[in-house]
Amino acid sequence: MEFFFQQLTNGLAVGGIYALIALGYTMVYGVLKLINFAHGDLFMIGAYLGLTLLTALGLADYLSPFCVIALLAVMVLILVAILGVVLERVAYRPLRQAHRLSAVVSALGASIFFQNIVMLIYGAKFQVYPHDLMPRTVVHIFGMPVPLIRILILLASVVMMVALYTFIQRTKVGTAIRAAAIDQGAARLMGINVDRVIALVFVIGPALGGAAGLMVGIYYGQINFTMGWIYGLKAFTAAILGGIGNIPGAMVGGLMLGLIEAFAAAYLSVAWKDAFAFCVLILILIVRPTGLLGERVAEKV
Amino acid sequence: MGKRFITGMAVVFALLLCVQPVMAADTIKIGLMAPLTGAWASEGQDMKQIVDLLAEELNAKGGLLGKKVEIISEDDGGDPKTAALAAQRLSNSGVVAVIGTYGSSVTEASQAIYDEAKIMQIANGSTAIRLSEKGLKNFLRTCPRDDEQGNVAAKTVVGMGFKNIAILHDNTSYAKGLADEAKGLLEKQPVKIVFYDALTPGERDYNTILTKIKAAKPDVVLFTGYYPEAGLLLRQKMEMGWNVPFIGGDATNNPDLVKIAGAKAAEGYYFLSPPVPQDLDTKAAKDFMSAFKKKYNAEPGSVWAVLAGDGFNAVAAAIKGSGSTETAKMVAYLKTQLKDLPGLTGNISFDDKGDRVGDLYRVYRVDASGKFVLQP
Amino acid sequence: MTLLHLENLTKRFGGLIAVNDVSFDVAEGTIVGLIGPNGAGKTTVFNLITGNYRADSGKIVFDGRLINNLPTHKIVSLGIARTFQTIRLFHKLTALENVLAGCHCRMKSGSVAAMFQPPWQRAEEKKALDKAMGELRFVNLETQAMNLAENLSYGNQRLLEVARALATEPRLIILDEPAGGMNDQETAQLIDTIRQIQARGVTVLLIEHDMSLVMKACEKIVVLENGAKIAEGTPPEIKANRRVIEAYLGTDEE
Amino acid sequence: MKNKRWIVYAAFSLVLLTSPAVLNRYWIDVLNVVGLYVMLSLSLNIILGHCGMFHMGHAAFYAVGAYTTAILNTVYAIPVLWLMPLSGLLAGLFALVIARPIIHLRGDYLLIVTIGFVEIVRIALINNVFGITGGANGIFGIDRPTIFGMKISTPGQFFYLIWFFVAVTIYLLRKLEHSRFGRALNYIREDDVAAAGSGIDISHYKLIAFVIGAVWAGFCGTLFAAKMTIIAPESFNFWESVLLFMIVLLGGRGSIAGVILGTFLVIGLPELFRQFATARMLVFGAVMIIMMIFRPEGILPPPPRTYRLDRTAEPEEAA
Repeated sequence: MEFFFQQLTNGLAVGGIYALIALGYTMVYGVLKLINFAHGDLFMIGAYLGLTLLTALGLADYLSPFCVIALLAVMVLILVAILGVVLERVAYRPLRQAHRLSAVVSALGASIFFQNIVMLIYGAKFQVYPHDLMPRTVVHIFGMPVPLIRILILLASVVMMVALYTFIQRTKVGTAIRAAAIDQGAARLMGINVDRVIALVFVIGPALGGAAGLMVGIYYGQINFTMGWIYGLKAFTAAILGGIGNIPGAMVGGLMLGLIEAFAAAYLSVAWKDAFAFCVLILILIVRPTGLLGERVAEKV
Repeated sequence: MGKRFITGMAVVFALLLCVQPVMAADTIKIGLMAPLTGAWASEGQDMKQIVDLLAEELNAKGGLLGKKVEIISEDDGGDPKTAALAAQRLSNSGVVAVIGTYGSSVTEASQAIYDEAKIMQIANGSTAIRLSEKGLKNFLRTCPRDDEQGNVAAKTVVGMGFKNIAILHDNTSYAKGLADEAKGLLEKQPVKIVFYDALTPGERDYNTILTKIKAAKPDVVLFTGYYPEAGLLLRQKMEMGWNVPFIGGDATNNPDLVKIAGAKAAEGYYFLSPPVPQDLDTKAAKDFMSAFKKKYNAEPGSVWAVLAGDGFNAVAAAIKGSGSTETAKMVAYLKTQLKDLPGLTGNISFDDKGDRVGDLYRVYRVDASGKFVLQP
Repeated sequence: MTLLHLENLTKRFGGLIAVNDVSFDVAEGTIVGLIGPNGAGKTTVFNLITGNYRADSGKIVFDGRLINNLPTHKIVSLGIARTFQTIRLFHKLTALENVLAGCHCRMKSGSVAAMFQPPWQRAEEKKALDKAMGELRFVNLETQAMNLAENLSYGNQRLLEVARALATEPRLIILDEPAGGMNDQETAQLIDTIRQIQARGVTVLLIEHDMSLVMKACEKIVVLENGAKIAEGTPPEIKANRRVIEAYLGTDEE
Repeated sequence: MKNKRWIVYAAFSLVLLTSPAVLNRYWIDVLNVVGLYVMLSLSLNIILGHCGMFHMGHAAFYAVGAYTTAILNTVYAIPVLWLMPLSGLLAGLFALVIARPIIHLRGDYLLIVTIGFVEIVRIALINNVFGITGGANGIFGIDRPTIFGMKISTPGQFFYLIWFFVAVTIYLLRKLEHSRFGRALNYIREDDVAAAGSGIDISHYKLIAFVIGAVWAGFCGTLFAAKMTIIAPESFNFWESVLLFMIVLLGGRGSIAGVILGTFLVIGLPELFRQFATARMLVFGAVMIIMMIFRPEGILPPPPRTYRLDRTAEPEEAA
């Protein structure tokens, strides 16, 4: 039983990160119907920027760990958001009227570009966050040791998800985003500045990705330029699993994917866990073609 | 649209023609095939740095046979298909020998091409047994084979008195080969293999696997994969509060291992590896270390990249020793006449199959400050 | 003789009853109109007949055969063709190819025949081509054959949809607001075309808001309101029906 | 105008066919790889370009073909080229089985499912499924093909073998495009509801498109195995599928000429950019974005089909 709970927390920790990246995917997808394949790389850049700022500013020397992380998070969020907006301007906006898949190729191009530019700047070697950045506190839940940072990561994911959801559902800007997601043309006629909405989405989505990158950097320590591709694919899977375009769906999908992987590894085979996760995904989509929480869109004839 | 098609094609062809390599005859060209991009870019770029440095030094001393040495490096992307193209490209660039490459399947994709072009190939990181069992005359390698390391690993584990052993690999050709070798040998010993499975390289969170291994209650874990994962495993193992000893293969012999794991988590980690220049008392090794530090202001990374350097040394010795750049003469010299060439990883000799001779493997332990200490 | 028979047809979307216990018959060779205020469930009835939606209960019988649960393409090959309220042409393809789509279900050649093109396949292609051109001529669009569908005028796009439907060699053609977006002259021509379709022996069922068209063209009219049938009869009967007038004009009590 | 186009194609073919005489082995081999990818991309083009299904797992079918050839050749010593039909057939069968339950999925959901399949296949290959795939090592020692007793081994010989199959592919797929079948796929791509309303059995055609694409990918697998003599799982990863996906979109969905040109660019450019060394993929990524921005519908979108009409004069094509 302890084994089960241990694996449960393992799965939740991994799933929390997936969920956080999936949120960004889902935001962009919801409004633009674009699979932003460069999203994983923005996540990776977030991790690198965090490390660069940390070492360049030497914050850790005179601030408490939590202040450092908060400060870092703010800076990384802003920088990655700027990058996201630039990405949208350069690579996606010219393709807004084109076929959906044209923008996907552009996104893949951007992904290759980001990976390689990071490799050229930082080198191909693994980069490492300082180990003493976070106090390695372990708390005991029902007698089970759980590193505090894991709880914090999961908490951060949930908080961001809830904040985002509230923002989208309750605020005027959120309403504008939802309107643009349903029908850009109609939204424009209602006086919504769709360009601004899209820019905003490209602020929020990448910023969330960047935050996830920073978390991964701080928690796991080791980062490299190809990590965006792997996490990106997992997060995309998670977003689809939950129903892409749906914010709680991204959260549910992320956590579920993490749990599926953990339990597949724990009770079946570690080597086959990804294959198993994909099998579950396929089965779920066969039964629910638009994901767990995705709306079933009846084709209007 | 016809016009557009032809313009497009014309542009492509024009570009193709512009970049044809220009041949020059006054240098001795040596090829380096390395993963300069892709997942193993870090290793490949180290390989290039080291070989470039050695070539520079050699040229400063007057080169070979009165000519300067020129290194022509090609990216194999760490992928067999790209490697086949890189091999064709090198075969056409007039190189007398090729150093490389890293992954076994990548090397394999290039072997036939060099063989047909009659170019000597000295691989540096490809440890799969079969590479030298095919009877290819012009293939050699500076790295030891999986069976040798498997043997050493099994002996070490048994020698340390462990009874319940967990084996973890990462499903790469190299790690799986080593894990299989070790498993096969250990099964004949009075020990029990309590866990055997593979992790997925490139991930960050291995808690799930560690939890599972822990439940199998081993007294030692043999991890045959690479340093990025080894570092994470050590670090997450410590965070779990689990104190089982880890033994790794030579793919974990990289200073970055300690950087990733942290000195505290890495302390007590054992691994097997050919000696790195840092640990050798020979002049060749010491000179190399100081030159490398001077030029790149860093320590060389993995032992594999250093073995590419030894590949270069072997090529240079072959040309000097046989007084020729003919493949047959160079290969014959390396396989029959060369004895104990002082290299960066100890003395170099080759057997008839082109494999490196000698007990290369040493056992290392990471000490409290994160240094790799050669065990007696 | 009854060609199409609807019996107690019901369709719900969540809590909303879009079609409520609707029954009516369409006799072979006639032109029947289906009218009603917006949201009355007319298009839903069409979608049920053509298999785009599945009925929750009730029967749809075409030529003596129950077609409730058949997929759309089967229904088309049995002889029911349709046009769409919001024009659904293949915009990036030529007008000719749009009509060829209709010929599809009367052809046989598959992928292998396509690659090796035996004589029978070529003969079939030629026949289809002739037929498609014939249907384009029928709706006076033969000069537009090689133009992309998206470049046609709105009225012509509607006609192209009719031609595509006719190319399936239907026994019943279902037109969903065929005059929508047409001017008076085009509408007059459309009535002509609908009569010609009838003259070819094809039964016509249509939804239309243009009352003058419906009254002029149809022999029988079925009126829906809130998903339920409220009247059925000849144009003069419908014109005189109190419930229909209330449905269209609203009652004082509301 | 139509004649002019044929002159261009004939001239291009002539240049291509004579190129081994002037190119060195490296560039011939680049052309060989391009040839293989042309065939692969054209097979994906049926699914993605013509039928409009978002399929990002084509490497899975390619892998089935390559492994079929490799296993049967190395174990039973069956000549490589004889295995081509069987490899195609098995790949097609595999496609039939996996595509049946997922064919109704829309757009991006289909995309992730196909990615899922290619990953499952790769993981299965790496884990040495059924003990026959050789795990991460893959399978080595595949025979070179022989034709009439002549062993095909040099890049030049492979050039003609591969491009012969490319030519056959182009010929057959062109016919396929200009047929009831090809049109049906386009109708489905443009508007599946209207296609069904015109009497087209959508899921049947989608499935057949998948199977034909897979059969062709299986053929390519045989050629690939014969060319490389060693195959390993990493040759069939997700990235390979992405590459094919990009080729079709970059070249122009549903356009044979476009897909060929797209292959030359996507496979050829990284080779050209070798002079940028470690920056070559960076340049490649940037070029990708730029090309898409300037030609969002692909470099050579397909021209409308032309038909010989009896009574009207032969219509001019619109492009």
